[in-house]
Amino acid sequence: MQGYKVLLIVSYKASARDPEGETIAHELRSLGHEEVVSVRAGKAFLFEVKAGSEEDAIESVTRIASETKLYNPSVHEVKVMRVA
Amino acid sequence: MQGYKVLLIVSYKASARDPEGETIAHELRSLGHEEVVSVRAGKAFLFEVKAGSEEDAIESVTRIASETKLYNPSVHEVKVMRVA
Amino acid sequence: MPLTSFEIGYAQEALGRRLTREELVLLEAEWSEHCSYKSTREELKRLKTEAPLVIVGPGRDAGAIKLFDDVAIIARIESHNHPSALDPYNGAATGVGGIVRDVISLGAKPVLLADALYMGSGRTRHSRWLSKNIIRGISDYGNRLGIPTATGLAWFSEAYEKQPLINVACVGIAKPEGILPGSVKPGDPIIMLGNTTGRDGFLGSSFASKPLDESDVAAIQVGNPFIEKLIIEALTEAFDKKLLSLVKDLGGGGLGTAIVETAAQNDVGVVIHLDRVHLREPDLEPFEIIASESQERMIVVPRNEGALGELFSIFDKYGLEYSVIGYFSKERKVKMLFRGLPVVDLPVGLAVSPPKTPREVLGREPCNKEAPMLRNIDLKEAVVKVLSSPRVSLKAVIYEQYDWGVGGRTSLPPGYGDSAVIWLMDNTKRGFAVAVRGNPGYTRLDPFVGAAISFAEAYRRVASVGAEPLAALDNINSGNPEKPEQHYYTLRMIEGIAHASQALNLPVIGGNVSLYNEDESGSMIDPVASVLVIGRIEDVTKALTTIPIGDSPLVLAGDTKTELGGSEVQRVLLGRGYGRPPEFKPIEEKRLGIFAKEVSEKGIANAAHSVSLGGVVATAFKMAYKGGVGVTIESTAICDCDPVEALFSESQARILYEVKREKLQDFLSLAKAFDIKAGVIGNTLKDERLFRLTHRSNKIMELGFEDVSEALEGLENLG
Amino acid sequence: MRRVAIMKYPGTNCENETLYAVRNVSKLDGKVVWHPDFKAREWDAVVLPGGFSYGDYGRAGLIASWSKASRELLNAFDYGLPILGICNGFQVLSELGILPGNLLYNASAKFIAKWVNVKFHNPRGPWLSLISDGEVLPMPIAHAEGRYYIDDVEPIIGEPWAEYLENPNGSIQSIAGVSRKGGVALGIMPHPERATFPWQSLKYTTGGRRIFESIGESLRRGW
Ligand SMILES: Nc1ncnc2c1ncn2[C@@H]1O[C@H](COP(=O)(O)OP(=O)(O)O)[C@@H](O)[C@H]1O
Ligand SMILES: [Mg+2]
Repeated sequence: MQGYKVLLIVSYKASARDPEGETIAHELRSLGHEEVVSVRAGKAFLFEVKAGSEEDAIESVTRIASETKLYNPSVHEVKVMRVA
Repeated sequence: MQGYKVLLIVSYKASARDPEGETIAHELRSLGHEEVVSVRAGKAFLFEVKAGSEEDAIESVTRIASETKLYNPSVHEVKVMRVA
Repeated sequence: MPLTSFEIGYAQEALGRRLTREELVLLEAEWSEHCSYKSTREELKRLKTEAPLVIVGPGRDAGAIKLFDDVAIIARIESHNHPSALDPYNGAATGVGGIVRDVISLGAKPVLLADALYMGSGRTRHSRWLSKNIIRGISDYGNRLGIPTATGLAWFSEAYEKQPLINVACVGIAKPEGILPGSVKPGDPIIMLGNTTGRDGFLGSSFASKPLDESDVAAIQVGNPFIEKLIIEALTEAFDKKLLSLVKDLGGGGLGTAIVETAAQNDVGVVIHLDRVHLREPDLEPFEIIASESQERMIVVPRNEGALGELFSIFDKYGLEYSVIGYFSKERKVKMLFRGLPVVDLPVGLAVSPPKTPREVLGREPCNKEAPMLRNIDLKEAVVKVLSSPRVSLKAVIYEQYDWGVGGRTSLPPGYGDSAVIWLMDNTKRGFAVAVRGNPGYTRLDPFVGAAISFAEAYRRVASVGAEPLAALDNINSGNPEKPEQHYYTLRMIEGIAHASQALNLPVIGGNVSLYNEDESGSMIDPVASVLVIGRIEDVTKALTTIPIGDSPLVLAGDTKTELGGSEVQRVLLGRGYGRPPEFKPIEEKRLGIFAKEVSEKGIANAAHSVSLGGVVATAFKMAYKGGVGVTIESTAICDCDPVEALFSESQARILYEVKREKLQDFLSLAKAFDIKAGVIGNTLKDERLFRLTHRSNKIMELGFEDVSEALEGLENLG
Repeated sequence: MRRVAIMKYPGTNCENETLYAVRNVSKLDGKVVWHPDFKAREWDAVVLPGGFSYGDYGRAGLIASWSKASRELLNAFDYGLPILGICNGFQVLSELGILPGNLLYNASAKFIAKWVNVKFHNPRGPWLSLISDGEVLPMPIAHAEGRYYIDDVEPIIGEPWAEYLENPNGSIQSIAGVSRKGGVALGIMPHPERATFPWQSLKYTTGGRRIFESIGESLRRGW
């Protein structure tokens, strides 16, 4: 068993609104950062988990997040990824 | 100019502590998820920016984030990465 | 839910042609239970809605009364039950958003939020997840608006494990002459203000009019309190400058419903260009624009043409989006066009009059299964169990997440008084009091009496701080109207509210009915009526808190009978309620109310607490614990009966006072003058932090603060 | 009469009660000013009141610090205009670097609204002139991001500063408020404007009143 770092990102589904991201994008553009097309805001959870392999680590974070309701599948989308 | 997606993750430095992450890790372990070594909580901002290349996109998000203080180097850690 | 074939046939026959897709969608929303109240409309006529100080009764976005000659109160209550079951955070948050928009629609400044939450046991992960997110949703939205959430109630039971009930209310103030007439005339332009219209929240209101189904998630809406705050700011400025004649929230049913209702109320027609609405997704179809329930949108109508420019510059100042989407017309028709082509052309009258929906009711007398006797029980255990019931234990974990003090007006914050007392902050000491109550334990056993008691309890809580009750609002939460045995509860609760409003002589200025609260197996939640009462207080500095100071007599005002039906002690010891709820006693309540006002004006008591859940013992112990003082109680002084009955009886029309020692005689004579039974039942202590019960002077129980602190603070692990 | 600006950003919430206190307790000529219209030279003092500027999106106070009012504030700080930031106002001032340190998410990860006791150390300057050293004043807090953090507290406790008697949010050294320039620029998380009249508080204490009395007196005496 080894320690792996796994990043879990929870944000609203694309079909839902994202007041935080929309406000930030709007204010950034009005500050002159025209290159910003959009911002979606979300929560990031950086896990360190013990696992047998990278796949196992990702699998286990995905499972924990859904079992413990770190996100709500009816409104959120999640991304799970390995980080260095 | 093309649209690129760049992810910016802002979390507290270890010196500033991260009570939310600590609480979540603690709860998860007490629910039986012993494999969780630690959790760090933070904010994720998924940018879509217009740029000439991937490097430019990352560069521009990094610059915007630091100019506008989307993170504060005295208390935050930041990660910038390209996503698909 | 989709129109029935009978309803479609009815409409097509009236029109002599087929309905367009847009018309179908519009009627589907407009004729839904949520918007048309088709199952309860007739019964709701029984409520007392008139009184000299009522300015606006039920029917508009909110009701209004005169608080003082120069101050009006505007209020509204609404449920957000269905969305909150799937997305507790946004469901609760958008509930707050909607209720606030309703209140500003009358030209008011919102100054108070109240919430009545009926949530799961807290024993399953799912119910904890729901409660936590519901509370966070209200907190995040209400706090960002800068409106204090300063009173509420929180009930917990398995009946709400998956289907919580979220009732939220907003109270605003205005000058009586500042209340918007809400009238429009042909030719008036219609402006849509606020958020863009999108596919989110499509047909949410008909979704609230049928049993839950996971496939409805498309209706989930994310609230944007920041935009709403800007809308409040902009409209407040526009109200001050008298630029508006009508403001209406786009709530359930979206643009279509708001437009149709406004036209009907004003006896005019309307022409809308759907392609002028500012959109989130450019490819929205006309039927989607009509029915979208995107949040934070309103329609506003300027007072006159000349006001337009100034209005737009206010909206621009706050960075709000708006579009001029049409105008009111003479011909009493709802016309909607898309890129020049007509898509809706309906007589206004037809649009607001669904055909009668026959509903059957299965009359079922309250199930009066008598309770097993509760005598010779372990008193200590019973007391600790009652105090640790989440319904009874302290609620700080909830209200400390709410910004109860923003605005600087909160004179009695949550946890410190029977109602929230709000100071007007107008160089006087005037204010108002608000309490909201509901008891599903009673309504489950007897919906009529249970609803009347909710009314009485809210009334009493307003009175006990020293305010004069002036008006009420009610929120009925119940089951499926298509099932006769469930619809029975709905109708009986409405009758209970009607009876209480007549008997207590208090007008009902608004309300809300939420039906179809059943789970996927078709079983109904515990039905409940939340009642909110508003009262007037001349001098907020005289408002009585629930916090005793110690070393003073405890006096119970009101008569105690052996009424344990549906009580908390039954629930915690027997697992459920049995028998009949306590008697509803309107004459006693009214008398007690006037007495309570005198007590506060004369300044002869330190503290007052309406007696309810858990009876005298729970009420007294909670007061003492919060005040950090001990208490002793003699059970026979409450009632010469078995101590269990004396201590835990939930008889109505009772207030427990800590009376100023030197004013005891004055207090007792005043009670006598009012023909109110009142007697010293014990004392608060100064240095001993303990709870002691005696029966004929024999000690029957003693507990230290440390023995109950875990019980009373048990909710802490909920948040 | 001396003039006090009460700064309003989109999402500011506490401007009305702050104005009420400035007018009725400080007895000064207060006015709410929309942020882009703020010109420091027109005022004798400025208060940044509480609320959720720009929804607190990103981080409390962050987006407000992008406002063009910021240049005015930085300038005003340089020439010594009395500046008070309450709650969200404190967050804005710390984002601007006018006040040192950072306000992080509460240790409980929740919004907290409750009465606390606040002890004032080395009170000096226009906002604290009538408060004595070590005096404890009760006031409510209401914030989600109030956990004060700074690497080195030494420079802070040399200036006027405020301390929670019971730390509600995990602030380092229980810091509730900090100042610079001997208290000319002050930021506090608790809300004095909600503790200014006896009937705003259950215990009939008026812990916040002293701050409004101080600024009134200081300006009249010619700060
Ligand atoms: N959902 C809620 N929102 C706001 N305040 C609440 C809520 N639930 C309870 N409270 C407040 O908590 C306090 C205690 O509530 P409760 O235990 O129901 O009544 P009691 O006053 O009899 O102790 C009251 O001031 C009430 O207004
Ligand atoms: Mg509404």
